[in-house]
Amino acid sequence: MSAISTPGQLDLTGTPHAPGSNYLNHTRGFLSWALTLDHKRIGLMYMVFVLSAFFLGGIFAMLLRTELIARGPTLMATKTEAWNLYNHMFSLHGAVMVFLFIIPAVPAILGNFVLPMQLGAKDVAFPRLNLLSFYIYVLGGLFFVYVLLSGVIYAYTGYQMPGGFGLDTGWTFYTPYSSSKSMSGVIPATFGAFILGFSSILTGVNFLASIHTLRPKNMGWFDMPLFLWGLYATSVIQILATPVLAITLLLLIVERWIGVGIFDPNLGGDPVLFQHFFWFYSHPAVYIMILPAMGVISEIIATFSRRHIFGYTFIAYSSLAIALLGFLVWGHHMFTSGQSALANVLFSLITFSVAIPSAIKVFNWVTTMYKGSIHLETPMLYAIGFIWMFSIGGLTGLFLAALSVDIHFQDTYFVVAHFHYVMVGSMLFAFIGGMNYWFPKMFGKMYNEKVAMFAAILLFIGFNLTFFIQFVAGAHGAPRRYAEVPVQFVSHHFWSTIGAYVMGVSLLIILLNWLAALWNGRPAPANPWGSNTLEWQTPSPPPHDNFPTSPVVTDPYDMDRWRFVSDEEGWVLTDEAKAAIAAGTAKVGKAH
Amino acid sequence: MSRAQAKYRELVAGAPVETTVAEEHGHGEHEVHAVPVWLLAAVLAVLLVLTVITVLVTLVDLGPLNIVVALGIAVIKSALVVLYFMHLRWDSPFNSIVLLCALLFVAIFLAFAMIDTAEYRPLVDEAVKTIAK
Amino acid sequence: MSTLSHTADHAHHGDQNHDHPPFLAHHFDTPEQQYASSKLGMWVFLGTELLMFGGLFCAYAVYRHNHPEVFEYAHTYLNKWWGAINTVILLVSSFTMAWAVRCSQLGHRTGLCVLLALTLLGGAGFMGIKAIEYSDKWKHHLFPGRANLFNREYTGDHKPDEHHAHGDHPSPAAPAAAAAHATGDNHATGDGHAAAPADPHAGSASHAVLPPASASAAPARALNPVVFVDPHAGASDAAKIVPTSNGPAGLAQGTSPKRGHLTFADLATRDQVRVNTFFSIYFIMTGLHGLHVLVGMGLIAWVLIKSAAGIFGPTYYTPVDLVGLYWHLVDLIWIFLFPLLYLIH
Amino acid sequence: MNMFASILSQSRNTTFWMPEQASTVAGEVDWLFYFILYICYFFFFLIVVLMLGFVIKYRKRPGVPDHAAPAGHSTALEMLWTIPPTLIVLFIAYKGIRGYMDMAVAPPNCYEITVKGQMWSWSFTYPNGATPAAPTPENPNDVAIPELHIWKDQPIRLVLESTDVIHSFYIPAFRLKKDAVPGRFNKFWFQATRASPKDDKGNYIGFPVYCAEYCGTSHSEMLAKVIVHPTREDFELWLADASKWEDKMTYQERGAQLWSMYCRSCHSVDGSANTGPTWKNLYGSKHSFADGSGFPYQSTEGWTADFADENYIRESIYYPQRKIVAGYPAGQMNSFLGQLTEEDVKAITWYMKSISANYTGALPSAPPQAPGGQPAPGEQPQPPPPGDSQ
Repeated sequence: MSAISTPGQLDLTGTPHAPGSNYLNHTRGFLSWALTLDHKRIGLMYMVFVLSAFFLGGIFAMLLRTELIARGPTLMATKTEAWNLYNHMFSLHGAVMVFLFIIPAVPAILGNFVLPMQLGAKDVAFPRLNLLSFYIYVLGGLFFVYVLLSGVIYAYTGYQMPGGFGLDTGWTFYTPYSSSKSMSGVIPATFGAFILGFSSILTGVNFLASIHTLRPKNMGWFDMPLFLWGLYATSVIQILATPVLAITLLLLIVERWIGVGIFDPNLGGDPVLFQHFFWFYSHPAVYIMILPAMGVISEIIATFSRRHIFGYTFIAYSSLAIALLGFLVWGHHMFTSGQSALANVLFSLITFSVAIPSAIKVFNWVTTMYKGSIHLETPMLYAIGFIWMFSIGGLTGLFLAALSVDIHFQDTYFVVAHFHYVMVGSMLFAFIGGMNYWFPKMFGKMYNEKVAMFAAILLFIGFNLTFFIQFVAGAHGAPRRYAEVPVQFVSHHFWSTIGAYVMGVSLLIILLNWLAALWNGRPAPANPWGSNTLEWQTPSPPPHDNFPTSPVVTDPYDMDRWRFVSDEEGWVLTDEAKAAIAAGTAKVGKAH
Repeated sequence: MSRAQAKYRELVAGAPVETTVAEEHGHGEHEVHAVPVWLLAAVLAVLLVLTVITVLVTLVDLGPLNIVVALGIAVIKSALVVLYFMHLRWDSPFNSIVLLCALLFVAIFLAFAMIDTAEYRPLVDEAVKTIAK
Repeated sequence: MSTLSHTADHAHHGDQNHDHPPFLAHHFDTPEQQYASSKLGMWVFLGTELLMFGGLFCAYAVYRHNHPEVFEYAHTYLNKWWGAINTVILLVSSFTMAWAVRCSQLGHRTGLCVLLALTLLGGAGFMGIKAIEYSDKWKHHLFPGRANLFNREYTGDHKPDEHHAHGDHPSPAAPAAAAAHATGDNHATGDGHAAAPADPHAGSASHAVLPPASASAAPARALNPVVFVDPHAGASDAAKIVPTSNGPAGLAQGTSPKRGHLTFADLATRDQVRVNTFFSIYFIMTGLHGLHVLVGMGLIAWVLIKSAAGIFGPTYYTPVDLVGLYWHLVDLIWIFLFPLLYLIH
Repeated sequence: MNMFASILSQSRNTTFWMPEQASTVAGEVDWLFYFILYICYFFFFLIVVLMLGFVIKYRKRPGVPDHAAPAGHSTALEMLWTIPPTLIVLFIAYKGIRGYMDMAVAPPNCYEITVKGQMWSWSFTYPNGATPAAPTPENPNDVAIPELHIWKDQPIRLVLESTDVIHSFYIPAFRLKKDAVPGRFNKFWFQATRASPKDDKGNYIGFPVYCAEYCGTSHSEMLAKVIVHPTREDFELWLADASKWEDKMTYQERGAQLWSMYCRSCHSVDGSANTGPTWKNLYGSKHSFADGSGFPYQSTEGWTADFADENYIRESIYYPQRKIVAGYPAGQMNSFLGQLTEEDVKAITWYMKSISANYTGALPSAPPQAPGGQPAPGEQPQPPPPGDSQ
């Protein structure tokens, strides 16, 4: 790890202290990582665990898609076994992906690593809380490991571990199936999700407090990078929604355990009330997944178009608007549940309002590219892919918000395709794009650009093959969560499964490419992309305290301050920018 | 000094000077606001009186107003606790926003869930009456 | 476009901060910044707590709105005087906590320690009374969930209405008398249940338990698997569900609940099987609240130990302040729980 | 590539996007669907063409210095892509709500059918009180698919109930779906506009019905069909015939039918493992119970069973939680009290006998004389099976 010696990238006042020392190597040993309070190290530890969860969820996805490749039992000998396997796989896939991957991925990995540096700060506001939330995350993850193991043990030995085996309720845990019928490990799984919720809450508290109190004096709210706006809006949702998930899951646990009768109709309870409880969290959770991803895309598009982001304030406000409106629309998951007509109408109307801020963002991104100077490097490919995916995912949301059309589409593959376009297509593309964007900063190494671009294109093809056809199947009425493929949908599912395999292969290539870069990538310059946010004003990888010299706060999208020198040196400040710093006249202020 | 602080000064005029200790650290913006004991005690007294009223009022049947009165008193009590015991009156306004936001979202959650369950209640009652025949 | 100073102030290095006090974390520039961050973080955390309890209040509100008689009947099993005493205890401990914060701000070490100890004592008192109440419910099989006396699957030998909390029925008895009753003859000390004269309808003063032998209807009831109770069913059917201690009157449908004197018999049959849910809600709400009290007591003890070392003063009292906020939140929630659970009428 | 061909070439009345239309609301739903679809096409192609156009036109060319335009912001432009989309979505919302109100408000003269969902089958009860059996599938290993019969141009109201978990009754051709939630009656109505076509043999081809709310292991086999008769007369003929299905069967045939309607999702009849014990050789067996006890079994009802006999089977159907067979979890089975009559239970018992090696006696050879009649009270179990092979 020697990137700090890359010369010339920062011609600022002061010199880096202890050359060669960075956050990866300034202390050594297991405990220096396990007990670290450094947000960058915590981010990397999150990365290891979150990517492991992603890998696991991906395996589940491959298994369930394989089960659907043809009619009849595919992976198992008998129908009952095959159906049970499928039901467990889709439930675990959903639960692991949602709670352990999508929700923490961008905030906990990229947010943790980047947020303090974009603020020019040394750490998040509460570093101990940050480490605690990491360990809470690991603890919650262990419960899911337990659920998985109990399922495997039951399948092979027939031994039932305490709490049930596997998970076959779907990630939504609808009562009364989850509370009184399912024999699977509902209690360990929901308790795991309950714990993960606290990890999410603590991260939200930490980020919100950091953005409020650690901003430099001369960085106003509207001088912040849009990634921070995305994280801020995400934190607001995490803080306001996640506690309700916690109490919901707690009530579900006691309902199943001792039968308290709040959700169980046999005891006078109301199963639809559970859906209100669940979706009050879980719909805003969708925006926990997508808002930070949108922030990443704003950064990437501005950087690689070499152009100031268009309509900064509109993008910033639209993040907040999405966060707040996202709380008022949960009932659109319940249009067919027997929810009252009044609630249906209200929720449908409000749901449409979320479309507007989302549309504003997309148009602003596209307009940013207009008359830019577009560098088609890997992160930019992902950003383009993101806009494609998000356009499809967002626009198909219109069908599902329209009350009469949604009655037809509810719980079909149309919904499955829609939310995969948003949560996987968009969010995953933003996440991998962001990983590629900040990878040089994290590890001080450059990955193989050609391989990365090839994998990006392959992932794009695989994804669209997998999920676009599901819109067609869903429109024709293919119900979701069906272990047996209805006859008329056999070919849809066949191609969808092929697409899933393509996705799997491309994700493996991406992972191997990163590992290869860690092994023998060329050293990364401090600013390989020419971005003007503060984290690029420090060596790659950064020193323990983030900045050897105080970074200069300017408009985060003032790309003209940087010029490209060479692959080795990356982008350096222009002479004008240096002169402005020396003269104390570097531009600060409104980003638009 | 903010307006709230100024009002507070008026309120405690005559109280010992120790209520405000200027920070020697930093940029001198931060001051310690120690709430005088008499004010805390007064708040406690009001809270206790309100508690007694809450209990006594159950002896009178006000019909549908029962719950309104009970919750009204609870809201007043909690407001006193928040404003004085929790210092929110003199605190950063953003902390008040945080609290109000939390309450607002609780209200949204409650309102939607209750409107909806009340609306579909007849379907449930019908089932309870009919099933098991 | 301003062109003022432009380096990130707090990016300075730890090594430059000669005046960094020991309590100031390296990534903060000033104690004010650290204090404001901590306070904001605490308020945000309190907001999440409110939302979490908000979920429970929502469950409560929906259930009470749908089954008002159930609540009106079941709450008579709670002793409102214990609830009132606990309210007073928590309010007083909140006061001592607020005073303790003041002492820490002014650097009054002794006062701080004494007041924190008093607060801790208040918490212990609260939990003690809660334990009395819980053990009383336990004794009478008013458990949460399936084991509850009112649950369809209940197999024990207790009966509705055989035990009433004291003083909850408006009666000529003066509140003071009832209060005396509550303190003097409480359930934890009262081991004389079995010995007390068995009069299930005796009203507020009696809390006797019928001898098990009289519970002959219990087995048939426990075995009845019918999902819904038919209010129009004949007496013999309903008897499987409803303990017969009330006689035929226990099956009266459409009897309008007599306010304040609601007995099990007054409930519609379909509501009788829902009474257990009140206790579930009661136990979950007060249980979660009690858990918060315990956590708060732990935090106060921790702050007390640090206070004794004398590290708090005008420049640094954040932990006391934050623990205080947490303690007041616990108080806040109880302020709502008390009328909602104990004072239904 | 017949895999693609089958996606593209849909049957007569379907399009690439939507299935056939067979109800009064389908046209309105499809209109809105296509309206939104064209809006989506427009915006998607606008965004993608612009984006890709910009990527090509403004891409960084080697050797040419960066040439980005200065910071941009245009309130007019922001308004342009805020206000028209707002108007469009408001219009869509309005149309969606209008369409929904048409679905929600039933006309007064509805014909009401009760739909009962349970894990994992549907059953339909008509106003005459009959619950017709599902047609026996040609292949005995296939799931019997129950049929909902209605007739064309008649408003039908379905009352949905569930005995266990949430199910959802979904008819794609009608564009309708509603959850069957335990503890309540959800209702919806429709009016079919197209009679079901017939196949070569003259049998109706029904419109498919799916369970659309995940409900456990065999969720994907919880299927049904809607048969739309062309006229009311045709429907009444069918109903009169179908209402008497029990009369035409021997006890064991009727028991087999009931098994496939209510029991097959948990109890196999070929010995294979499932949620509950298999029925093969169950009658006359002497299994042990989860609490460690076994036969002879003294019931609280006052009788004693030396083996799994009539009384024991009846109790297991009406009060399934009293005794749990060893190796199976408690709480899985709901009581069928009130759902299966004593006569039904008798039929099921005969069916169990017919598939048990422990029973070697004779089986009824003709339908019982007094169908639906109450059994004589206190009917004694059959003589113990010879051999008592367990």
